[in-house]
Amino acid sequence: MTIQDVNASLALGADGVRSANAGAFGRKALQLIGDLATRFGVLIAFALLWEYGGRLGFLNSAVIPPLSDVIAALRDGLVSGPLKEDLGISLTRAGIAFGAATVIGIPLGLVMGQLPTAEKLIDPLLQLFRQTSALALYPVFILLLGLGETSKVFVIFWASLFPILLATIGGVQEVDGKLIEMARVYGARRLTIFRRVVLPGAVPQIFVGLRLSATTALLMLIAAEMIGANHGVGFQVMNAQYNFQIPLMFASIVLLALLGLAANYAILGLQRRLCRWNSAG
Amino acid sequence: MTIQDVNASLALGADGVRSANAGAFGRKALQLIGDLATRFGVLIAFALLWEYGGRLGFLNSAVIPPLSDVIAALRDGLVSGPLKEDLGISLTRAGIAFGAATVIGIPLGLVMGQLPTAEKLIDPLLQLFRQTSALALYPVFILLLGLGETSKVFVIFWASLFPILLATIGGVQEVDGKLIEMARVYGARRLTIFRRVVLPGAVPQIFVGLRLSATTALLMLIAAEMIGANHGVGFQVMNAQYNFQIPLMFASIVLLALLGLAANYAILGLQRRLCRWNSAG
Amino acid sequence: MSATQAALRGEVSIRRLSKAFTLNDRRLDVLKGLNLDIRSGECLVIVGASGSGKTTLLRILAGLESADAGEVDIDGRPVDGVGAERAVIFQEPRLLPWLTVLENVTFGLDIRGWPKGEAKAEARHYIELVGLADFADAYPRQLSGGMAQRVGIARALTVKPEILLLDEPLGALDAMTKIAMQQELSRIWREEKVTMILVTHDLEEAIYLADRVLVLPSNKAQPPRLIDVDLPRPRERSSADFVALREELLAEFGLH
Amino acid sequence: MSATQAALRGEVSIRRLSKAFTLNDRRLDVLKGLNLDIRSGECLVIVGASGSGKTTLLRILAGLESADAGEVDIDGRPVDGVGAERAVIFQEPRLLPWLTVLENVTFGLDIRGWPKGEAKAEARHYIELVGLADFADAYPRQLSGGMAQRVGIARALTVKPEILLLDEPLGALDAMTKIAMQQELSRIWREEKVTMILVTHDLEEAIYLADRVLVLPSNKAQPPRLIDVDLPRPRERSSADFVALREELLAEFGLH
Amino acid sequence: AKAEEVTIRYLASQGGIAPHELADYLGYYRDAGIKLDRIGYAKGGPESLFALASGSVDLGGAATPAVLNSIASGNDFVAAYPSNGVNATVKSTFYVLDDSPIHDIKDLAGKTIAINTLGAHLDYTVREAFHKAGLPETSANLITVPGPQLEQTLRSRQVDVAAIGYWQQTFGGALLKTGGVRPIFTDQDVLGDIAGGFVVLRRDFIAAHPETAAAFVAGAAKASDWANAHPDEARATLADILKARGENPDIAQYWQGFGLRAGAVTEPHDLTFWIDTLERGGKIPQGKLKVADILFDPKTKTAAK
Ligand SMILES: Nc1ncnc2c1ncn2[C@@H]1O[C@H](COP(=O)(O)OP(=O)(O)OP(=O)(O)O)[C@@H](O)[C@H]1O
Ligand SMILES: Nc1ncnc2c1ncn2[C@@H]1O[C@H](COP(=O)(O)OP(=O)(O)OP(=O)(O)O)[C@@H](O)[C@H]1O
Ligand SMILES: [Mg+2]
Ligand SMILES: [Mg+2]
Repeated sequence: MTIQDVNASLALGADGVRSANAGAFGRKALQLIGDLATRFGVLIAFALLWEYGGRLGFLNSAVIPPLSDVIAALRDGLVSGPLKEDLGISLTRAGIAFGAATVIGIPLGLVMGQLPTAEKLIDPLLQLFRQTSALALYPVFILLLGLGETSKVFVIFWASLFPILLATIGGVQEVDGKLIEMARVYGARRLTIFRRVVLPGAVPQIFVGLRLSATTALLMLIAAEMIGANHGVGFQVMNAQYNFQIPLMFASIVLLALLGLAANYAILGLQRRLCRWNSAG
Repeated sequence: MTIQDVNASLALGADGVRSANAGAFGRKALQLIGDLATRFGVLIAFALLWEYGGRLGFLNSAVIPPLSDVIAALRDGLVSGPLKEDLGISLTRAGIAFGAATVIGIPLGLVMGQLPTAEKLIDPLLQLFRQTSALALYPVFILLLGLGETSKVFVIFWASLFPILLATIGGVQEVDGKLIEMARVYGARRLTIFRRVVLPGAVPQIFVGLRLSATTALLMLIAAEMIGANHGVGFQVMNAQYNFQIPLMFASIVLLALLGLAANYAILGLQRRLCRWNSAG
Repeated sequence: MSATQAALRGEVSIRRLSKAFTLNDRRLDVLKGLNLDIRSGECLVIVGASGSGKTTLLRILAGLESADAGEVDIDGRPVDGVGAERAVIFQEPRLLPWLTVLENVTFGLDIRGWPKGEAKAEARHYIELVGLADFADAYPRQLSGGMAQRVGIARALTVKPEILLLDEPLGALDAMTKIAMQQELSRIWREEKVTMILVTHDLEEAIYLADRVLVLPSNKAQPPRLIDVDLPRPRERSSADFVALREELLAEFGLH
Repeated sequence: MSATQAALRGEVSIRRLSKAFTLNDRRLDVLKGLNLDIRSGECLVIVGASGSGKTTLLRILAGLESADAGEVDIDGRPVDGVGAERAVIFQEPRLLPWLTVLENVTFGLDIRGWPKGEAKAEARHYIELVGLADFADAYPRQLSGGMAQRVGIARALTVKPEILLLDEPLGALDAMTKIAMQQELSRIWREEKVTMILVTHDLEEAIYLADRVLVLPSNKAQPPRLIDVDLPRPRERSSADFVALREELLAEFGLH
Repeated sequence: AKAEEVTIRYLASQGGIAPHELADYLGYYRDAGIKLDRIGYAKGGPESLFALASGSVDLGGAATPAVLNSIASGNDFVAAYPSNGVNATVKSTFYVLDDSPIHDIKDLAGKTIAINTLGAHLDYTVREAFHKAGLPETSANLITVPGPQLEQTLRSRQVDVAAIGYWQQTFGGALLKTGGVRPIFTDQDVLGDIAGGFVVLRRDFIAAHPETAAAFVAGAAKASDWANAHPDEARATLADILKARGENPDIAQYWQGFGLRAGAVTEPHDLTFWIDTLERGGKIPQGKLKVADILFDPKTKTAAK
């Protein structure tokens, strides 16, 4: 038996070193360009199709005006038209509703995901309500909440609650039971387990719920602002439609979509920040 | 040092045995009753509130007729009235749309969750579309798809696609990377990894998406059947409202809610069957 | 022999303990009428073949699993669920992936309401003791298997329980680190007068640490066996008595 | 020494292999200019302190991790990702929780396109070999730690790779089961002429199985060491040569 | 010669009919070879305009400003005949609760008025009313409330005034039946007799079937005249039609008529009022729309252009 120094036992050739870092910078730049191209390529293609679809005869531009007209209407609407004011009003409504859905949905979901009794108690009613369109229940909402901001915010809240709630319950039930056991043997009470194990463990799913919910909140603006409103981006969509002001209608739709996109990426960004442990170093 | 037989080393008293099984049957029966009470108690309380709310003056029964009237309208509608036919038509529409959303959403979500390039390519467009209300896009749908079944089914499909898609992507990204690594070293190709590791691992989240999506499909019936329709439960909701048939309107709403509830529990049941490994023996 | 004096901390009394699992309609007896008294401050080591029920027994003692029949009393009170006087080191590290090593180790102290600063100082002490001072800010996924296991040990030690339940705590460690950790465990056990119940597959480790060794049989028709280890401490692994006892234990396992 | 002849199966050549991790802006050298040739059909055992880079080296050989610099060639071709000629037994069992033991063990064969019936028969053979015949229909969460580990071993053995990479495969097993499994591994290695690269903390296991032992240092300024084990096979654990070599290895670790 | 057979697909609206539907029911189109095919319902006129643009239907109908906007945005539509309007019997009424402090237009300043669409008929009725009373046009707070909820919101005092459009007579009838409300003013007080909405055809459809188009308009005009002359029979007929469609026939009792002049003729004012209003508001370019270009002339069986 012999003990030997591994490296010394070999005749080394310098050529054996793989040049892993050569050209790294150039490659990175190329990669970035490719990245942007894939990320926005389809989007740009879509925009071009829209813009030129009418001119090339694919689309009826009396009903779907070219993108440039829509952008012009959007700019006008935001600079001097109704959309400037509408934007603030709608964001407030959607924001309050989404905030309430978050503040109620996450804790409720955590409780329902953890306590079978609570779930059994609330679930049937919740499931029943979840199945009920806010659109259909307008008369009821107006009766109970009036025509003012409350009913609009509530309609939005109602629809955006369920994605958060269901995702949170799902996330909680997916949390590794072994970690909960660990916390229990260290004497953690229910609330501490929630806060320190269940909540962080369910975070990725909760964020899926938040993203669905934020979208829902913005989409529900249209339904919520169909009644008793005279302002709001959602109101503009329907009102412009009724009056056949098509560029303004599309401008409002695009504005809502952009808001949704912004919310989506903002929430994704927040998630990345919160879940740094998942990707750090 | 001595080796001893543990049990023999102790003087045993028969009273040491804890009677863990005593009264097990009685306890089980009680438990079942309690279970049903918690599960349906809140629901029954809600029904009573509805029924007697009008008579006791809480509710305006011109706007919200008592539950018994609604149930009567529902029975009439289903036995001899329009709802019998409507039910079949609406179920077909929602079913096709939900089926398509499932068939497209799950594979697309699996791909997007796994392949960063695919996600980068499709995500921005999808996110943009997701933010766009089917309600607002009706003109576009009518223009591109006509007034027939296609546009109705497409509106429902559109709205129910995203919950499945997002939940699947979320579920896929949550799948334990260690298991995927394991499959890779066994030579599994992408498709096999999808099928055998990613898909089963994402199943719980996919089911959350399916449940959200089934609800959405039924809720979207109202919006989809608002325009250019002659039949359907969603059509009845709005039609009855315009025709002062308030009990019929609520009957249609209740019918939709019950359908949603049924879909929800059917999907939950399917999930339990599929995920038996999680709770077996 | 069973104690009701409250003065005794960390005394465990097990009476006719039975536990079976159902596995595809097959009944699987894991523990069958086990009787055992563990003295306050004793070090009991449990050995036995894979699947012989060591983890199950530990989980019942921890209050994580309920027995089918029989009683477990701790300091005269029947065990009902988990308790702050017990701490467990699981067979897997069970670290919270979103916390750093330092945060994971303070976890138990946080729950006991220690002030942040003191908890950190205490945690750092034990992190150093398990040789991970350089990795206090690392996340679990950045650790090797043995490092993660040591974090789990540090976490359990911080809370200074009356009874420490350890399930193969040193299984993933190299010989040298393992010996160092055995010495540490022995020292802590002696100084803190904690009752230690430890599962291991390493018979040397068993003899090094144990007052008594409980051998769980695979075949439940056989009774469990208890082996007294009355060697003087500190124990010398190469001493004749040590080696002889090791041979005896191996024989108990059907080896040699 | 590097081979380009296709005839050689399972030959590994490692040249100037380096790997570092970044940990909170700190650079952590794990492998530094490692050179090593592993012969076809050799059994190389890797030992080293916790955190010394054993798992990292194994992962690079498996193609799961890419090196920062240097080359790994297998049978003359540079390693680029995973390959069907290699199988890995991970430090954790990594069983699919939704499959039974039998289904988990057939996993590798399913992927290789074996007909269902044959795959099952083959899997049952290995399940029996690791002593789990009674548990073929159990789900992973119904297994003990050591049982799960044995399922992972059975799964890797079914696919009969050219190179078998094992990361502490017997760490969670009791002494008797462990010895039985070592004998099985040794027999399979001999009969199938597989190249075996095994990480272990058990020096006795290292000497029992190894042609050569690679000792990875914790301090990366020191070079890794290779120790030839030229004892005749089958090896006798109590033979004088065996015990002497064990002492030598312990000394290498700074013990005794 | 036997007239060519033409099927005209259209969308109905719930609880009401247009003159051509009545004409069809009365059999006025049988000899003209016109078959009406109701392929569904539209909730609101613009949807039928979208359907018309997409070719899913052959006629649409909407309030005048929506029709003008649709033509201005490039749809090659032609206003065929006015489908409804305001006159001495048919008109939009602004109601308040009996105990309301509001008694005339001047009292409306600062109050909340529920109407069904902003930027359309009722909106401009209110502006015009304020203008005539010497108040700023935007003195009141207008909010949108769909027809079915108008009564509910008024009675629960969530709005001060509910405007029941002349096309929403069922809601007005139901409101009056319950009672406890009184009218403040009507659009007829403010605007006089005026057409409110038009039936619209595609120009290429008219070019392909000029005879059919003329017969279609003539039949609708005849039906309108018949309804003006026989309001009770007309209500009974409406009930029959609604029943046949599976709707609630009871609401026919609230119906008052189409509100059209004799022969359903269009006065230039019907369109110019709106062209001027929209041009003033910058919604359509100055001079882009001329009445002659967009209105079907039954004599020449075309619209100019
Ligand atoms: N993803 C990672 N990020 C940062 N550091 C890492 C990562 N993976 C491993 N390391 C570090 O690399 C070093 C070697 O880890 P490795 O898992 O190879 O050790 P090991 O020799 O297998 O140890 P053990 O015997 O404890 O399993 C450790 O210090 C570990 O902290
Ligand atoms: N949840 C469960 N359902 C069914 N059987 C179980 C369950 N948990 C454990 N078992 C069975 O109980 C037996 C004892 O398991 P246990 O984990 O106590 O073994 P162990 O002695 O700790 O083994 P190891 O040394 O391998 O960790 C095993 O046969 C196992 O299959
Ligand atoms: Mg165990
Ligand atoms: Mg390792």
